Amino acid sequence: MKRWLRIQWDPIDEAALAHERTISRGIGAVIYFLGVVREREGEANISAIDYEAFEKMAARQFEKIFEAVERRWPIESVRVVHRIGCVHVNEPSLWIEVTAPHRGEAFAACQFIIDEMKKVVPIWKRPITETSSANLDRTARPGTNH
Amino acid sequence: MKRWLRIQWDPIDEAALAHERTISRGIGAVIYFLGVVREREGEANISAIDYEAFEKMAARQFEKIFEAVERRWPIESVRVVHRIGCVHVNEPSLWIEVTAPHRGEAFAACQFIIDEMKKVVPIWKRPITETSSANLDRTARPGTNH
Amino acid sequence: MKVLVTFHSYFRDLTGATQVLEDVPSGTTLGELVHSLQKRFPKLKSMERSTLMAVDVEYQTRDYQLHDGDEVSLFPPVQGG
Amino acid sequence: MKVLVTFHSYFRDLTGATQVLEDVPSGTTLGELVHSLQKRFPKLKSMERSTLMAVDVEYQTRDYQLHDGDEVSLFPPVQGG
Repeated sequence: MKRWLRIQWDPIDEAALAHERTISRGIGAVIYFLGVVREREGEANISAIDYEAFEKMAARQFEKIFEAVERRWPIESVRVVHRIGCVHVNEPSLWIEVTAPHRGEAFAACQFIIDEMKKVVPIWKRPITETSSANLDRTARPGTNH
Repeated sequence: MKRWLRIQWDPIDEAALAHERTISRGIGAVIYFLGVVREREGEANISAIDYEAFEKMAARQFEKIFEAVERRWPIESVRVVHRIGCVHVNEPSLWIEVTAPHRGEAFAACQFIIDEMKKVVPIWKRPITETSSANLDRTARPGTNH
Repeated sequence: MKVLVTFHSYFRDLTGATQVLEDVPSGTTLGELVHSLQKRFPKLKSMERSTLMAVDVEYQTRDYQLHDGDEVSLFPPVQGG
Repeated sequence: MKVLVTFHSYFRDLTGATQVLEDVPSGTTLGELVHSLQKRFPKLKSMERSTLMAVDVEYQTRDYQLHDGDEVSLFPPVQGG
């Protein structure tokens, strides 16, 4: 199974990711999942979410999830992008692609990846409201004027 | 719920479809499904599938599926493209997008649409093998040199 | 009354026809129409258990009462996707 | 032996620290280390039931025996997606 993970500060470029897809002649199903930041977080209206990752461990935990996927289903490839830093409402924070011979296993694997990620991958979020957004210094990308 | 259906001879333009997506600030999940023509159809290796639709009835049956989706889940929008005519191995014949506040309902609705489509939407396929591909006249697009 | 019957997919091959215009007595059911077509097109009879029936754009069962001008479609199991 | 402890997410706010370098006796368990940190950082104690523990890049339980040079991480429940 091909595996590909990126944890990145840059916006998720759906078009580029779709363009980079390669599938074998045995593939019948491709699923994309986009997790998008919603305006409503619990009781509050927010303007963004500031994501933080413990990257080295996140990569290892995703790898273990991918290993579990490979053991359970005949998946050809999994690609995952998780954005970190400040992600505004309506923007995707997560992009997952699964390709497989049949849709049943593709849907199952994609949902499994999301469910497991939410249990074990060390990524955290901090909601940004209008009033809190003045206080965003620490989310600045290292070495850039973010 | 926004609904959008296209049954078309032209190739499915994923990038354009993704670009045309609009979502409200309450959306947390976007799912795309691509159904791709596989090389293996039953026991035979094929080079393409020739899809035929009874278009007027297909549109009506999709509409009924969309109505059922709307009754069952809080989906914001559904877009479906089914290609007809000759679709080669590795090319998508089906593209579905579902947007919803949460991923659970988005996954459920997307799978429901595919399952129901396969039961009721009048579309048929004819596998094209290398030897049969000389005999493709009747799949020509009306009015074009396809 | 006149009823237009359209064959889809390989039902065209089985019957050698895309459409036939049928003249049936008032009160004829969809099942009776299909039965008479199966007599005329024996290969259609062999697909009896796999024949789907629609009038206009809706599926109908054998006991549907035909009306003048109805557009009937007969086709094998669908295979979208 | 020396153990480097990193706090993630709002555990940084609770402790006022990103990292602390701890000197612990040989044979100390992860649970004992966390207990001593909870004494020093009382707000961490309030999150006792929601504290996840890792050594290097793997989750570990309280009975994990620390080694010299271990990199320990403490953090609240994860929220990716």
